[in-house]
Amino acid sequence: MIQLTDQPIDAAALLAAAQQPAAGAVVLFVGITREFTAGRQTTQLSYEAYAAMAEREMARLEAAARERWPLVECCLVHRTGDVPLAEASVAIAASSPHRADAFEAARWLIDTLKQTVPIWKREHYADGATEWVHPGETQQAAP
Amino acid sequence: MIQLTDQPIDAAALLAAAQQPAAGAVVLFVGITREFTAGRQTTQLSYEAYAAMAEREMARLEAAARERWPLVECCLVHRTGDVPLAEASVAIAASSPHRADAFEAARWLIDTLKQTVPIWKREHYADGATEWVHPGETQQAAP
Amino acid sequence: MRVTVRLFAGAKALAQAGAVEVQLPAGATYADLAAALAKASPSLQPLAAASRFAADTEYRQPADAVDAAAQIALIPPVSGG
Amino acid sequence: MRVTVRLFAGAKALAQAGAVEVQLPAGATYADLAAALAKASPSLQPLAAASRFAADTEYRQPADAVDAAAQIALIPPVSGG
Repeated sequence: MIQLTDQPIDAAALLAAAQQPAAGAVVLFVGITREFTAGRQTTQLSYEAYAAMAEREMARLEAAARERWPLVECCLVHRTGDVPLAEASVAIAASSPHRADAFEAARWLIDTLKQTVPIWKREHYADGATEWVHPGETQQAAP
Repeated sequence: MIQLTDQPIDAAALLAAAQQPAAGAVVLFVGITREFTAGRQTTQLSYEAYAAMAEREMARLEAAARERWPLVECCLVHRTGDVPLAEASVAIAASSPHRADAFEAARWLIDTLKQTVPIWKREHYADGATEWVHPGETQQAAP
Repeated sequence: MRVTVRLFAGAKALAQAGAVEVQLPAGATYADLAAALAKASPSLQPLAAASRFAADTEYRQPADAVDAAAQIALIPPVSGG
Repeated sequence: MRVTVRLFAGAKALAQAGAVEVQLPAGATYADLAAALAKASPSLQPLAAASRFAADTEYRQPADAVDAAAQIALIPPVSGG
Protein backbone atom coordinates (compact mmCIF):
# COMPACT_ATOMS: atom_id res chain seq x y z
CA MET A 1 0.00 0.00 0.00
CA ILE A 2 1.34 3.41 -0.87
CA GLN A 3 -0.11 6.81 -0.14
CA LEU A 4 0.78 10.47 -0.60
CA THR A 5 -1.29 12.63 1.70
CA ASP A 6 -1.51 16.19 2.99
CA GLN A 7 -3.03 14.93 6.25
CA PRO A 8 -1.22 13.74 9.41
CA ILE A 9 0.03 10.16 9.03
CA ASP A 10 -1.69 7.56 11.20
CA ALA A 11 1.33 5.36 11.92
CA ALA A 12 -0.63 3.22 14.39
CA ALA A 13 -3.00 2.27 11.56
CA LEU A 14 -0.03 1.17 9.42
CA LEU A 15 1.25 -0.92 12.30
CA ALA A 16 -2.17 -2.54 12.69
CA ALA A 17 -2.32 -3.27 8.96
CA ALA A 18 1.09 -4.95 9.06
CA GLN A 19 0.30 -7.03 12.14
CA GLN A 20 -1.05 -10.16 10.47
CA PRO A 21 -0.93 -13.80 11.60
CA ALA A 22 1.30 -14.80 8.67
CA ALA A 23 3.97 -12.48 10.03
CA GLY A 24 6.18 -12.85 13.08
CA ALA A 25 7.83 -9.44 12.89
CA VAL A 26 6.78 -5.90 12.07
CA VAL A 27 9.24 -3.06 11.56
CA LEU A 28 7.80 0.44 11.45
CA PHE A 29 10.01 3.35 10.45
CA VAL A 30 8.77 6.87 11.05
CA GLY A 31 10.65 9.95 9.86
CA ILE A 32 9.76 12.98 11.95
CA THR A 33 10.54 16.69 11.93
CA ARG A 34 13.71 17.19 13.99
CA GLU A 35 14.14 20.44 15.87
CA PHE A 36 17.89 20.91 15.51
CA THR A 37 20.14 20.28 12.50
CA ALA A 38 23.80 21.18 12.85
CA GLY A 39 22.90 23.50 15.72
CA ARG A 40 20.26 25.39 13.74
CA GLN A 41 16.68 25.40 15.03
CA THR A 42 13.85 24.27 12.79
CA THR A 43 10.24 25.26 13.48
CA GLN A 44 8.69 23.05 10.80
CA LEU A 45 9.38 21.38 7.49
CA SER A 46 7.22 21.59 4.43
CA TYR A 47 7.23 19.03 1.65
CA GLU A 48 6.40 19.41 -2.02
CA ALA A 49 5.91 16.42 -4.30
CA TYR A 50 5.65 15.84 -8.00
CA ALA A 51 2.62 13.84 -6.99
CA ALA A 52 1.96 11.60 -10.00
CA MET A 53 5.62 10.62 -10.24
CA ALA A 54 6.08 10.25 -6.48
CA GLU A 55 3.17 7.82 -6.32
CA ARG A 56 4.54 5.85 -9.24
CA GLU A 57 8.02 5.64 -7.69
CA MET A 58 6.58 4.64 -4.31
CA ALA A 59 4.51 1.89 -5.93
CA ARG A 60 7.65 0.71 -7.68
CA LEU A 61 9.53 0.60 -4.37
CA GLU A 62 6.77 -1.47 -2.78
CA ALA A 63 6.82 -3.90 -5.71
CA ALA A 64 10.63 -4.16 -5.64
CA ALA A 65 10.64 -4.79 -1.89
CA ARG A 66 7.97 -7.47 -2.19
CA GLU A 67 10.03 -9.09 -4.93
CA ARG A 68 13.18 -9.07 -2.84
CA TRP A 69 11.84 -10.00 0.62
CA PRO A 70 8.96 -12.28 1.70
CA LEU A 71 6.78 -9.47 3.01
CA VAL A 72 3.32 -9.99 4.41
CA GLU A 73 2.52 -6.28 4.35
CA CYS A 74 4.46 -3.33 2.98
CA CYS A 75 3.14 0.21 3.46
CA LEU A 76 4.74 3.51 2.43
CA VAL A 77 3.07 6.81 3.28
CA HIS A 78 4.55 10.27 2.71
CA ARG A 79 3.01 13.51 3.85
CA THR A 80 3.12 16.77 1.87
CA GLY A 81 2.66 20.34 3.03
CA ASP A 82 3.64 21.56 6.49
CA VAL A 83 4.90 19.01 9.01
CA PRO A 84 5.30 20.43 12.56
CA LEU A 85 8.03 19.35 14.98
CA ALA A 86 7.95 15.65 16.01
CA GLU A 87 5.21 14.85 13.49
CA ALA A 88 5.71 12.20 10.84
CA SER A 89 6.67 13.15 7.29
CA VAL A 90 7.07 9.52 6.24
CA ALA A 91 6.08 6.12 7.64
CA ILE A 92 7.07 2.70 6.36
CA ALA A 93 5.73 -0.56 7.75
CA ALA A 94 7.07 -3.95 6.70
CA SER A 95 6.05 -7.30 8.13
CA SER A 96 7.52 -10.72 7.43
CA PRO A 97 7.62 -14.20 8.94
CA HIS A 98 11.15 -13.58 10.30
CA ARG A 99 12.58 -10.28 11.53
CA ALA A 100 15.67 -9.97 9.34
CA ASP A 101 13.51 -9.48 6.25
CA ALA A 102 11.28 -6.80 7.79
CA PHE A 103 14.33 -4.89 9.08
CA GLU A 104 16.18 -5.06 5.76
CA ALA A 105 13.12 -4.15 3.71
CA ALA A 106 12.21 -1.14 5.89
CA ARG A 107 15.78 0.14 5.79
CA TRP A 108 16.07 -0.35 2.04
CA LEU A 109 12.69 1.33 1.45
CA ILE A 110 13.53 4.52 3.34
CA ASP A 111 17.07 4.67 1.91
CA THR A 112 15.78 4.24 -1.63
CA LEU A 113 12.80 6.55 -1.18
CA LYS A 114 15.25 9.27 -0.17
CA GLN A 115 17.18 8.76 -3.42
CA THR A 116 14.48 8.33 -6.03
CA VAL A 117 11.05 9.63 -5.00
CA PRO A 118 10.46 13.21 -6.26
CA ILE A 119 9.60 14.88 -2.98
CA TRP A 120 11.43 17.91 -1.62
CA LYS A 121 11.78 19.32 1.84
CA ARG A 122 11.89 22.98 2.77
CA GLU A 123 13.41 23.96 6.09
CA HIS A 124 11.69 26.69 8.09
CA TYR A 125 14.21 27.97 10.59
CA ALA A 126 13.49 29.70 13.88
CA ASP A 127 15.33 32.79 12.60
CA GLY A 128 12.72 33.16 9.85
CA ALA A 129 14.81 31.84 6.98
CA THR A 130 13.54 29.09 4.70
CA GLU A 131 15.60 26.83 2.48
CA TRP A 132 14.85 24.11 -0.02
CA VAL A 133 16.98 21.04 0.66
CA HIS A 134 18.70 19.67 -2.44
CA PRO A 135 21.57 17.34 -1.52
CA GLY A 136 24.45 17.92 -3.93
CA GLU A 137 23.44 21.34 -5.19
CA THR A 138 26.40 23.62 -5.80
CA GLN A 139 25.07 26.53 -3.72
CA GLN A 140 22.04 27.62 -1.75
CA ALA A 141 18.88 27.30 -3.86
CA ALA A 142 16.79 29.91 -2.12
CA PRO A 143 17.31 32.76 0.36
CA MET B 1 11.97 2.53 29.61
CA ILE B 2 11.55 -1.19 30.12
CA GLN B 3 8.48 -3.15 31.09
CA LEU B 4 7.42 -6.72 31.63
CA THR B 5 3.65 -7.04 31.53
CA ASP B 6 0.92 -9.65 31.37
CA GLN B 7 -1.34 -7.18 29.52
CA PRO B 8 -1.53 -6.52 25.75
CA ILE B 9 1.29 -4.24 24.60
CA ASP B 10 0.26 -0.77 23.47
CA ALA B 11 2.80 -0.33 20.67
CA ALA B 12 1.21 2.94 19.53
CA ALA B 13 1.98 4.41 22.96
CA LEU B 14 5.64 3.38 22.60
CA LEU B 15 5.75 5.01 19.20
CA ALA B 16 4.27 8.21 20.65
CA ALA B 17 6.81 8.17 23.48
CA ALA B 18 9.68 7.85 21.01
CA GLN B 19 8.39 10.59 18.71
CA GLN B 20 10.21 13.57 20.21
CA PRO B 21 11.47 16.79 18.56
CA ALA B 22 15.11 15.90 19.29
CA ALA B 23 14.70 12.84 17.06
CA GLY B 24 14.41 12.61 13.29
CA ALA B 25 13.77 8.87 13.10
CA VAL B 26 11.81 6.30 15.05
CA VAL B 27 12.15 2.56 14.51
CA LEU B 28 9.55 0.36 16.15
CA PHE B 29 10.00 -3.41 16.15
CA VAL B 30 7.07 -5.60 17.11
CA GLY B 31 7.36 -9.37 17.48
CA ILE B 32 3.98 -11.04 17.00
CA THR B 33 2.57 -14.54 17.27
CA ARG B 34 2.98 -16.17 13.85
CA GLU B 35 0.45 -18.76 12.78
CA PHE B 36 2.71 -21.14 10.86
CA THR B 37 6.22 -22.35 11.70
CA ALA B 38 7.76 -24.94 9.39
CA GLY B 39 4.28 -25.83 8.16
CA ARG B 40 2.90 -26.44 11.66
CA GLN B 41 -0.05 -24.36 12.84
CA THR B 42 0.17 -22.40 16.06
CA THR B 43 -2.94 -21.22 17.88
CA GLN B 44 -1.14 -19.11 20.47
CA LEU B 45 2.13 -18.70 22.31
CA SER B 46 2.58 -18.36 26.02
CA TYR B 47 5.57 -16.77 27.66
CA GLU B 48 7.11 -17.36 31.08
CA ALA B 49 9.73 -15.05 32.53
CA TYR B 50 12.10 -15.15 35.45
CA ALA B 51 10.69 -11.71 36.11
CA ALA B 52 13.25 -10.07 38.38
CA MET B 53 16.13 -11.19 36.17
CA ALA B 54 14.31 -10.40 32.92
CA GLU B 55 13.70 -6.83 34.07
CA ARG B 56 17.31 -6.46 35.11
CA GLU B 57 18.58 -7.78 31.78
CA MET B 58 16.19 -5.56 29.84
CA ALA B 59 17.33 -2.50 31.82
CA ARG B 60 20.91 -3.47 31.05
CA LEU B 61 20.08 -3.71 27.34
CA GLU B 62 18.51 -0.27 27.37
CA ALA B 63 21.58 1.18 29.12
CA ALA B 64 23.97 -0.55 26.72
CA ALA B 65 22.03 0.70 23.68
CA ARG B 66 21.98 4.25 25.01
CA GLU B 67 25.72 4.02 25.58
CA ARG B 68 26.35 2.80 22.05
CA TRP B 69 23.92 4.92 20.01
CA PRO B 70 22.69 8.51 20.49
CA LEU B 71 19.13 7.54 21.35
CA VAL B 72 16.44 10.01 22.26
CA GLU B 73 14.08 7.29 23.51
CA CYS B 74 14.57 3.59 23.97
CA CYS B 75 11.66 1.39 25.09
CA LEU B 76 11.58 -2.38 25.55
CA VAL B 77 8.36 -4.12 26.54
CA HIS B 78 7.81 -7.88 26.76
CA ARG B 79 4.53 -9.57 27.45
CA THR B 80 4.10 -12.73 29.55
CA GLY B 81 1.28 -15.24 29.62
CA ASP B 82 -0.82 -16.09 26.59
CA VAL B 83 -0.30 -14.13 23.38
CA PRO B 84 -2.92 -14.83 20.68
CA LEU B 85 -2.16 -14.87 16.94
CA ALA B 86 -0.93 -11.55 15.48
CA GLU B 87 -0.67 -9.95 18.92
CA ALA B 88 2.61 -8.52 20.16
CA SER B 89 4.84 -10.49 22.51
CA VAL B 90 7.59 -7.86 22.37
CA ALA B 91 7.90 -4.26 21.22
CA ILE B 92 11.02 -2.15 20.96
CA ALA B 93 11.03 1.54 20.05
CA ALA B 94 14.23 3.47 19.40
CA SER B 95 14.46 7.07 18.26
CA SER B 96 17.55 9.05 17.26
CA PRO B 97 18.46 12.21 15.36
CA HIS B 98 19.46 10.14 12.30
CA ARG B 99 17.91 6.90 11.11
CA ALA B 100 20.95 4.61 10.98
CA ASP B 101 21.25 4.70 14.76
CA ALA B 102 17.60 3.92 15.44
CA PHE B 103 17.69 1.00 12.98
CA GLU B 104 20.91 -0.44 14.38
CA ALA B 105 19.82 -0.04 17.99
CA ALA B 106 16.41 -1.65 17.44
CA ARG B 107 17.98 -4.58 15.61
CA TRP B 108 20.67 -5.05 18.24
CA LEU B 109 18.12 -4.82 21.06
CA ILE B 110 15.84 -7.55 19.72
CA ASP B 111 18.78 -9.78 18.70
CA THR B 112 20.38 -9.45 22.14
CA LEU B 113 17.09 -9.75 24.03
CA LYS B 114 16.58 -13.09 22.31
CA GLN B 115 19.97 -14.28 23.54
CA THR B 116 20.13 -13.03 27.10
CA VAL B 117 16.76 -12.16 28.64
CA PRO B 118 15.33 -15.09 30.66
CA ILE B 119 11.96 -15.41 28.99
CA TRP B 120 10.69 -18.61 27.42
CA LYS B 121 8.07 -19.31 24.81
CA ARG B 122 5.69 -22.25 24.74
CA GLU B 123 4.10 -23.19 21.44
CA HIS B 124 0.45 -24.21 21.47
CA TYR B 125 -0.20 -26.11 18.25
CA ALA B 126 -3.51 -26.54 16.48
CA ASP B 127 -3.21 -30.31 16.96
CA GLY B 128 -3.32 -29.80 20.73
CA ALA B 129 0.37 -30.34 21.43
CA THR B 130 2.39 -27.84 23.44
CA GLU B 131 6.15 -27.42 23.46
CA TRP B 132 8.62 -25.25 25.32
CA VAL B 133 11.06 -23.65 22.90
CA HIS B 134 14.69 -23.98 23.99
CA PRO B 135 17.06 -23.35 21.09
CA GLY B 136 19.97 -25.75 21.30
CA GLU B 137 18.38 -28.36 23.54
CA THR B 138 19.36 -31.90 22.67
CA GLN B 139 15.80 -33.25 22.47
CA GLN B 140 12.18 -32.25 22.99
CA ALA B 141 11.74 -30.72 26.43
CA ALA B 142 8.06 -31.52 26.86
CA PRO B 143 5.40 -33.57 25.12
CA MET C 1 10.47 21.38 -31.26
CA ARG C 2 9.14 23.42 -28.35
CA VAL C 3 9.40 21.78 -24.92
CA THR C 4 7.90 22.87 -21.60
CA VAL C 5 9.87 21.78 -18.55
CA ARG C 6 8.03 21.68 -15.21
CA LEU C 7 9.98 22.94 -12.23
CA PHE C 8 9.68 22.00 -8.56
CA ALA C 9 10.95 23.10 -5.17
CA GLY C 10 14.28 24.97 -5.29
CA ALA C 11 14.25 24.97 -9.09
CA LYS C 12 10.88 26.70 -9.11
CA ALA C 13 12.19 29.17 -6.51
CA LEU C 14 15.35 29.91 -8.50
CA ALA C 15 13.54 30.37 -11.80
CA GLN C 16 10.59 32.10 -10.10
CA ALA C 17 8.36 30.06 -12.40
CA GLY C 18 6.63 26.68 -12.37
CA ALA C 19 7.75 25.90 -15.90
CA VAL C 20 10.23 27.04 -18.55
CA GLU C 21 9.84 26.74 -22.31
CA VAL C 22 12.82 25.95 -24.49
CA GLN C 23 13.33 25.42 -28.21
CA LEU C 24 15.20 22.25 -29.27
CA PRO C 25 16.23 20.80 -32.63
CA ALA C 26 14.52 17.58 -33.69
CA GLY C 27 16.32 14.54 -32.26
CA ALA C 28 17.64 16.46 -29.26
CA THR C 29 18.59 14.50 -26.12
CA TYR C 30 18.10 15.33 -22.46
CA ALA C 31 21.74 16.44 -22.38
CA ASP C 32 20.81 18.96 -25.09
CA LEU C 33 17.75 19.95 -23.07
CA ALA C 34 19.92 20.58 -20.02
CA ALA C 35 22.15 22.88 -22.07
CA ALA C 36 19.17 24.73 -23.56
CA LEU C 37 17.60 25.08 -20.11
CA ALA C 38 20.82 26.52 -18.67
CA LYS C 39 20.76 29.14 -21.40
CA ALA C 40 17.05 29.92 -21.02
CA SER C 41 17.19 30.06 -17.18
CA PRO C 42 20.72 30.81 -15.96
CA SER C 43 19.37 31.09 -12.41
CA LEU C 44 18.95 27.29 -12.35
CA GLN C 45 22.72 26.86 -12.48
CA PRO C 46 23.21 25.82 -8.79
CA LEU C 47 20.90 22.84 -9.32
CA ALA C 48 21.73 21.99 -12.91
CA ALA C 49 24.58 19.52 -12.43
CA ALA C 50 22.75 17.39 -9.88
CA SER C 51 19.29 17.41 -11.48
CA ARG C 52 17.69 14.75 -13.65
CA PHE C 53 14.81 14.83 -16.10
CA ALA C 54 11.59 12.86 -16.11
CA ALA C 55 9.18 12.33 -19.00
CA ASP C 56 5.64 11.24 -18.15
CA THR C 57 6.75 10.48 -14.55
CA GLU C 58 9.72 8.29 -15.58
CA TYR C 59 13.36 9.21 -15.11
CA ARG C 60 15.25 9.70 -18.36
CA GLN C 61 18.97 9.38 -19.15
CA PRO C 62 21.02 12.24 -20.67
CA ALA C 63 21.47 10.28 -23.93
CA ASP C 64 17.75 9.54 -24.32
CA ALA C 65 15.90 11.45 -27.03
CA VAL C 66 13.46 14.08 -25.83
CA ASP C 67 9.82 13.21 -26.54
CA ALA C 68 8.13 16.55 -27.08
CA ALA C 69 4.70 14.97 -26.54
CA ALA C 70 5.56 13.88 -23.00
CA GLN C 71 5.19 15.90 -19.83
CA ILE C 72 8.78 16.79 -19.03
CA ALA C 73 9.99 17.76 -15.57
CA LEU C 74 13.27 18.83 -14.08
CA ILE C 75 13.91 16.73 -10.96
CA PRO C 76 16.38 18.49 -8.68
CA PRO C 77 18.06 16.35 -5.97
CA VAL C 78 15.25 14.91 -3.90
CA SER C 79 14.97 15.30 -0.12
CA GLY C 80 11.85 13.44 0.93
CA GLY C 81 11.77 11.18 3.91
CA MET D 1 26.25 -26.64 51.54
CA ARG D 2 22.66 -27.15 50.52
CA VAL D 3 21.58 -25.26 47.39
CA THR D 4 18.10 -24.77 45.96
CA VAL D 5 18.00 -24.29 42.19
CA ARG D 6 14.93 -22.62 40.71
CA LEU D 7 13.65 -24.10 37.45
CA PHE D 8 11.73 -22.45 34.62
CA ALA D 9 9.88 -23.37 31.45
CA GLY D 10 11.01 -26.66 29.89
CA ALA D 11 13.30 -27.41 32.84
CA LYS D 12 10.37 -27.11 35.24
CA ALA D 13 8.32 -29.34 32.93
CA LEU D 14 11.06 -31.98 32.68
CA ALA D 15 11.73 -32.06 36.42
CA GLN D 16 8.03 -31.66 37.24
CA ALA D 17 9.12 -29.25 39.94
CA GLY D 18 9.76 -25.52 40.33
CA ALA D 19 12.99 -26.12 42.23
CA VAL D 20 15.52 -28.86 43.00
CA GLU D 21 17.72 -29.12 46.09
CA VAL D 22 21.26 -30.43 45.81
CA GLN D 23 24.10 -30.93 48.28
CA LEU D 24 27.49 -29.46 47.34
CA PRO D 25 30.89 -29.44 49.03
CA ALA D 26 32.15 -26.06 50.24
CA GLY D 27 33.93 -24.16 47.44
CA ALA D 28 31.94 -25.88 44.70
CA THR D 29 31.64 -24.14 41.33
CA TYR D 30 28.69 -23.87 38.95
CA ALA D 31 30.28 -26.68 36.93
CA ASP D 32 30.08 -28.80 40.07
CA LEU D 33 26.48 -27.68 40.55
CA ALA D 34 25.63 -28.75 37.00
CA ALA D 35 27.05 -32.21 37.70
CA ALA D 36 25.18 -32.50 41.00
CA LEU D 37 21.95 -31.33 39.36
CA ALA D 38 22.30 -33.91 36.58
CA LYS D 39 22.59 -36.60 39.25
CA ALA D 40 19.68 -35.25 41.33
CA SER D 41 17.38 -34.72 38.32
CA PRO D 42 18.39 -36.95 35.39
CA SER D 43 15.27 -35.78 33.51
CA LEU D 44 16.95 -32.38 32.96
CA GLN D 45 19.54 -33.99 30.70
CA PRO D 46 18.13 -32.67 27.35
CA LEU D 47 18.58 -29.07 28.56
CA ALA D 48 21.71 -29.50 30.66
CA ALA D 49 24.41 -28.80 28.09
CA ALA D 50 22.84 -25.58 26.81
CA SER D 51 21.69 -24.14 30.16
CA ARG D 52 23.40 -21.52 32.30
CA PHE D 53 23.08 -20.57 35.96
CA ALA D 54 22.15 -17.27 37.51
CA ALA D 55 22.71 -16.11 41.08
CA ASP D 56 20.60 -13.23 42.37
CA THR D 57 19.50 -12.47 38.77
CA GLU D 58 23.06 -12.37 37.35
CA TYR D 59 24.49 -14.93 34.93
CA ARG D 60 27.37 -16.94 36.42
CA GLN D 61 30.27 -18.72 34.71
CA PRO D 62 30.96 -22.46 35.20
CA ALA D 63 34.22 -21.67 37.05
CA ASP D 64 32.58 -19.20 39.47
CA ALA D 65 32.11 -20.36 43.05
CA VAL D 66 28.55 -21.08 44.11
CA ASP D 67 27.21 -18.62 46.68
CA ALA D 68 24.78 -20.63 48.81
CA ALA D 69 23.20 -17.44 50.15
CA ALA D 70 22.14 -16.31 46.66
CA GLN D 71 18.96 -17.21 44.85
CA ILE D 72 20.20 -19.65 42.24
CA ALA D 73 18.35 -20.41 39.02
CA LEU D 74 18.88 -22.72 36.09
CA ILE D 75 18.44 -20.69 32.88
CA PRO D 76 17.68 -23.01 29.98
CA PRO D 77 18.16 -21.56 26.46
CA VAL D 78 15.93 -18.51 26.27
CA SER D 79 13.28 -17.97 23.62
CA GLY D 80 11.69 -14.62 24.32
CA GLY D 81 10.99 -12.10 21.61
